[in-house]
Amino acid sequence: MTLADLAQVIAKVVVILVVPPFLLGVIARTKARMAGRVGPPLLQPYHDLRKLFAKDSVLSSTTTWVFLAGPAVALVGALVAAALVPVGDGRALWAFDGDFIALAYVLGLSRFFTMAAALDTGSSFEGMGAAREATFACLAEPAFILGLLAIARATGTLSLSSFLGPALAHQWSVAGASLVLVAAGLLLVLLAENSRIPVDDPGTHLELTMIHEVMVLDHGGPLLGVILYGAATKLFVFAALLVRIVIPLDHPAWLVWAAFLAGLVAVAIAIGVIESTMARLRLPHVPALLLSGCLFCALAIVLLVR
Amino acid sequence: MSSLFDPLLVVILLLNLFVLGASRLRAVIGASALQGVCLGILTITAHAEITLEVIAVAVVAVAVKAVVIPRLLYKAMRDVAIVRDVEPLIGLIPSLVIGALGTTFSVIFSQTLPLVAAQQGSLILPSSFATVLTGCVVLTTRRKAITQVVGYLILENGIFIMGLALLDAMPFLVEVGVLLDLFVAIFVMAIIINHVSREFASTDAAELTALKE
Amino acid sequence: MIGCLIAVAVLLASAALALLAGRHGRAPTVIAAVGTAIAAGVALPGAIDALTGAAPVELVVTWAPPIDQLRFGLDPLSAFFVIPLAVLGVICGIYGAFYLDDQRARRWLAAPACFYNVLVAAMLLVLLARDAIGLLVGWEVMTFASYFLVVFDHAQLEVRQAGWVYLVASHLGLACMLCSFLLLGGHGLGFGDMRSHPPGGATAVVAGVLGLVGFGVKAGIVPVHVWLPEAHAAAPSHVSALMSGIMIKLGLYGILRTITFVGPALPWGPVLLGLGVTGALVGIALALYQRDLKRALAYSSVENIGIILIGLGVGLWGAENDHPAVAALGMCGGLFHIWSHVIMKGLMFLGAGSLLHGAGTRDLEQLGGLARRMPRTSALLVLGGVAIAALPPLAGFAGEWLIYLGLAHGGTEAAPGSGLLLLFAVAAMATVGVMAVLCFVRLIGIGLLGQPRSGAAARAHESGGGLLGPIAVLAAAVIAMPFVWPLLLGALEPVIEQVTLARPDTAIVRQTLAPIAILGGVLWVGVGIAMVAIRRLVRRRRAAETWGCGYLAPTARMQYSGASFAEGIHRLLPRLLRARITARPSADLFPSPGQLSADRQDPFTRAAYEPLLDRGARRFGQLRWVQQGLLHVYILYIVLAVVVVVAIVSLRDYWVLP
Amino acid sequence: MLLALVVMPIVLGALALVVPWARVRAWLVPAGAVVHAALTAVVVISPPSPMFDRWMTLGALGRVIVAILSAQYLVCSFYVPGYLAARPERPNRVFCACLIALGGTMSLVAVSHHLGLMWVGIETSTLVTAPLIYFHRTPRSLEATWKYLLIGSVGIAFALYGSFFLASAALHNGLSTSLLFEDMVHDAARMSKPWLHAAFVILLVGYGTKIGLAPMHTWKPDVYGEAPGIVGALLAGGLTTCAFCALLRFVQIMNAAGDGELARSLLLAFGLLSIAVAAAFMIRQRDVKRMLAYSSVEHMGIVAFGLGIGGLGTYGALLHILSNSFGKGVLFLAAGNLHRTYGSKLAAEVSGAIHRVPASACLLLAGFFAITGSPPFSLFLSELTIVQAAFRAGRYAVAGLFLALLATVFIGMGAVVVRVVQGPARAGTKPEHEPLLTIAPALGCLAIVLVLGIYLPPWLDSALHTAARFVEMQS
Repeated sequence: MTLADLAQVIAKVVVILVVPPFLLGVIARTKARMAGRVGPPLLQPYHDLRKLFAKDSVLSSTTTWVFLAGPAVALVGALVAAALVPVGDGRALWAFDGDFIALAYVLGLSRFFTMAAALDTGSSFEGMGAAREATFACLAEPAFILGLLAIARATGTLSLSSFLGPALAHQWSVAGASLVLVAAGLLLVLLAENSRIPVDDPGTHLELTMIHEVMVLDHGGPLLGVILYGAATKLFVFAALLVRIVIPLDHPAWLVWAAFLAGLVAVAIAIGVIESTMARLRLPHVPALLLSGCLFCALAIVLLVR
Repeated sequence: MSSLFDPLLVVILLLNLFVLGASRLRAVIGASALQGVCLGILTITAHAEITLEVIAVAVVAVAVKAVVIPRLLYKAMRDVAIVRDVEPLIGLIPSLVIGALGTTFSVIFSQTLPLVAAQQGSLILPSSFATVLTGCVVLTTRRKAITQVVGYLILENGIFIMGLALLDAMPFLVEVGVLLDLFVAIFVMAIIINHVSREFASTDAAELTALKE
Repeated sequence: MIGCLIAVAVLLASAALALLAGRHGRAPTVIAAVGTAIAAGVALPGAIDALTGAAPVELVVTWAPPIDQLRFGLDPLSAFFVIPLAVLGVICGIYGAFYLDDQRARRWLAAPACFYNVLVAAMLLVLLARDAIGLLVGWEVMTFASYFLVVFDHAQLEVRQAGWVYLVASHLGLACMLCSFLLLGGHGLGFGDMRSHPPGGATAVVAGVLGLVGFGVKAGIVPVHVWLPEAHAAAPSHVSALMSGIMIKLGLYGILRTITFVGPALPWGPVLLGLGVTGALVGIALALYQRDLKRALAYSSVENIGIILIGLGVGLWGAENDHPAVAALGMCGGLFHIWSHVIMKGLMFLGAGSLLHGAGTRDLEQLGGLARRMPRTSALLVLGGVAIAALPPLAGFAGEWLIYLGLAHGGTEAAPGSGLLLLFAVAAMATVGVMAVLCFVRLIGIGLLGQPRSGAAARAHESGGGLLGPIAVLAAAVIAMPFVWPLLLGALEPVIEQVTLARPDTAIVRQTLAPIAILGGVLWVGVGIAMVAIRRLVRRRRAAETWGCGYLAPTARMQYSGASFAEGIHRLLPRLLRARITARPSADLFPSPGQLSADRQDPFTRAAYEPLLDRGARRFGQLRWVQQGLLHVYILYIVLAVVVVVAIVSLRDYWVLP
Repeated sequence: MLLALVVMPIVLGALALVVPWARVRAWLVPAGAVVHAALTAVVVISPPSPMFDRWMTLGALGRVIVAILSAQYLVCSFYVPGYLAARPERPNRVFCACLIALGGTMSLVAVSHHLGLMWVGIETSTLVTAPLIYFHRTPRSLEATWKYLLIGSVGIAFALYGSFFLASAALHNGLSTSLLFEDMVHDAARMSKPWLHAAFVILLVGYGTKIGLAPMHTWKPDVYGEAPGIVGALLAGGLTTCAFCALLRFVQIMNAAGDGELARSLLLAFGLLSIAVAAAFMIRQRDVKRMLAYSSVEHMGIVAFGLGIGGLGTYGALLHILSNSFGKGVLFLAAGNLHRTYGSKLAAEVSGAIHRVPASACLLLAGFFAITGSPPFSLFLSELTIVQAAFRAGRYAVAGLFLALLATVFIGMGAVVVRVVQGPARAGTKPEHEPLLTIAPALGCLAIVLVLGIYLPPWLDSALHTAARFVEMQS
């Protein structure tokens, strides 16, 4: 392992650990600008986190260790997932055949504990949130897997780092249409998994309409901080995937890095634009949206398998 | 094989039709008894040389079929004090028709079976089949328990006619055993009839339908 | 081999002893448990040898006619099932001794103790048998023993019905198996004869299908799974664990055997794959909204059988279309999942039993708040839940992972047609996986967490070591397995070779498993650190009520119920699979009491089997007019019989004879 | 020696008529059974020389049949004292006498090698059983007796008629008409075909009425439903066996005449019809004992089916006769106990028997599993052999139909048995005392079925095979 590689690894770790909250800041700023406000500083999320970690915590007398495990596992899951996605120069920290499936399951683990923690409080609102999260996940997951399978089939490889690379770049030239479909599908998945408009509204404070926010209603102080950080990381993961799908460059390194970071910001801005231009869907309509995501990816596969 | 043979069989056939047509119980029983007598005579006339064995079979047959069983039945009738009518499930005319058809069928069927020279053209088989069928008709279309017994008796008569055809083949013991069994069967039936009448206050077998699905 | 036969003898002897011990306190249950322990000790070494390369042995005992010969043997395929049977058998046996103990005053425990050992013995016999007769006999004894265990609480109507459904289903299954074997056994019913003289063409196909159906009933393959949820819910928990853990796997054993007899006459790969996908989707969909904890677990068994079938199916597909890598991955995945499901489902059912023991009900809506009152049981159940939702880093994941990769490899390399199907199978498995997460979050979150939903749950008490010990053992296995899988690979090779007739190259499997082991390690360490850190972060804490969003007096009844939790996904299910809900909302201005009831009966029973059987019974009922007690008519039947048959025969003679 | 087998019980029966003490009479039955069994053992082990110029001979078939009869009679007879002790109010003079005599008349069928004599045996056993059925002296039992007697007699009459046909079949080619089976088998090939065929059909229907093959089975549910359990056991286990012995003689003659094919197809048809009818009437059957009656019809059908398949099937059929006679013992005796305890035999009124009469309930359940051909009971072996024979013969369709019907029967019968045995006990039901004598015989039958299922002694097997070959004319 040469020094350059080591530098690369360190750089990636730093990016994974540092960048995510920044994306939240970008989104917030974008939304503010779209609304004609100045908006919070880009680094506001870091301040929020510091503040939250400094707080005392209030734990419900109903809760058990599961309540604490929720945030913990959520964060760990998100970080491990981040280690599996190609970052920076297009190689993940850790790549192996089928890692995209592993990624889905690791996120599944954190989902499991987030929902369990929500139910642990015995509050009907959090139960509601958990139920919605689970229900929508049932539709988002197949879309996610189908989308990545489409690319895997197209490139004939089974590891993110390898199929989000030059092979894919070639595919853009021959099967661009189906890859657009995949990108669209995965964008929908990103919005759903990170509880963004039009699926969910992180900004609202009306419990009945929320999904993710209401799930963590009872988590306060440091726990909430952990959750926010985990959520940001998860957003980072999906954003990174999307970026690598759209920009599958692999050399020169500096260009790839630049493109990657720029892409992340672009994704964040895109999310902000979507959030400020679209209204949140009524819950009964969300499944249709996610289902269409699945159909995009399925269609993409059908087109690619020829 | 005397000249008396076929006429007697014809008489038996006629008696069958009479049984099917008769509406009085006594008449039916009487007819069956008369058939028994005819069978007795047939037993003797059926054979060239008349041995003791033949005589014995004839005597026992007449005794059982023409004397003992009719008496039993008359007694049962008296004890039970039942209506003296036959009360068929289907009308007398239809049963007559069935009887006639049965007789024809018997004649046809007997043609399909090869016969030994001795029986060529004789009425033995047809009349046997016809009598058996008559017995069956009586068994299946007459309400009263007693009439069913009579029907059974006629059925046995038909079988007995068949037995005549092979009396040489049928050793004495079997013949008598057969008669004895017949007798015991009827005897037991008569006893049952009495019970039936006591339990059900009538011997209408069509009313014995407590046991069913 | 000999050891296994001795084990059978030991089990039967201990069963008899338990029966003789009769009412003497705990004697029967203890004797039975000891019997299972000894049997396991005797049986395991031989089985392990058979898996680690010892030549398969066959023992022929000349026996009384008309059987003439009893053939017993132990080859890798049998040994692969003997090992989990022995292990789970002894664990559940010990558990059962304590589980039934509180019934000692009211019930006669000799019977269940005896039947339990008979059941284990019969299953062992099924695995050892080397001819159809032995297998069928063992199979039927197994069915009856388990039936009597299922109807242990036959005072309750639903238990009786469950047992009855089970009995009928098994009997019909047995009929199919019998036909299949008789079709295959043209040259004798020994396995050797069947393998050496595979029938050709249609016979083979029919035999294969019949075998699939017959064994599939026991395995719980959709749509012949209907007995499974009923029986598993009704049975005492240690029996449910044994049945769901290993008995239904014997159905898979039978199917694999049938495959070795029928050979490639049937396209086994696609067939099993299709059945597997259907089973997995239907099973998990039905498990989602069950109200009875054990019913939900039973349906999850249906799902897992489906996943195993997917694995075996893709493996066989790979073997048929020479994709060695796919074959190895699929078969290994399927076989691994068999073992891990044995452990996980054992863990879940035993845990459910402990829950039932403590809280006295299986009804999800009556449980809740048990994580505080039964902390150990709850912790074990959470572990089991994570494992059986097939999440890393626990036992359930590895098997599915291999199957995923088998499918993915096949899907990316195969020709368009089958490739597309395999890729969609991956998507289906992904859906199943996330639905499983939902299902078990629901069971755990509603059943264990939150506030107690009933007085019974509020008064619940933790179970003793007798119950928790066996569960803990299984939990340890659940944790350890992902790390030992790579070591066990060698044991699978002979099994796979026996089924696919080709030595698999497990190199690719090994290298596929490696990252999973690492991932498991990473996750454990990460979560460990995170938990410690979090505990430090929340050192400065105070307790308060759960925030009611401004509502000041929240009660336990306001919690999200199991039904409401599943409601969202329930809407998305196809109508056939939904529960039948009859609602009478309060209509008028001043709300009157409303009503809502959900019939969660198995949709296949409701839609197909019950109507069918009812119609049949009614048809038969219409025949009763032939027997109305009229003597005349009865005699008429006889006369007609004579006349008609004589007529027929004489006409025949008239034509036939010269 | 053979004569003793027949005469001893009849004499003992006559003795029972004059014995004044009821208890002693009751005990005469097992006593007679023991003696009879001893005699049977002697003649079976060392077949004695024929008597009355070969009218009485113990052939390969007779040996098996008489052994089955005697053994089943022995086991069941011990039920009688216990049963009669439970019904002290009933006069048992005629009952015991007829019961004992029945043993003799049944053996007469088995040992007689003469057409007429065998017929006499069947007829007398019919007559002797009539009073047994009428034991309860209720209107229902009376009706049952009347129907039994009349239908039975009609059947018997046809049997006689058929015998005459057979005689004429022999007569018509000028053959000797000694009516001895040996001679007829010897001359069979040269008999007149039309007569022979007609004779076989009529005999099949006639003796089929005694066997209880559909559609001649109609008396069975009524009789088995109303007669005491022990009588049901002896009728379903013993008398049907005799009737089948009679039928087998004619099957043998047909085989000898080279018309085995015709005989087999007829038997197959009647067998399947019987199973189907039984299955139809077992579904949702309300009355436990009637259900057992239909089960008997079904098993007669199975035997007929086995004979209809022929070859290995004939062996299976004989084995099935053996197993069935004991299996029916278990069921009828257990059902009798339940009937006596609950005063009802309607499934609606009898439930939770396991709590009230555990032993009988378990016996009923075990008997159900045994009779439905579940391993490890011997009926499994016999039915398996029959099905296997059908498959070997390549008759997949009939075999499949056969299995489907058996499955239907299992469902129909099981539903009733399960409802009767299981279920909640009525409030305050204590396990009642069940006298050993009412349990042991059923247990004995069950044990025999179980043992034969696990280990069929080779000598028994070879005896059955000899009998089968004897019937099949392959010796």
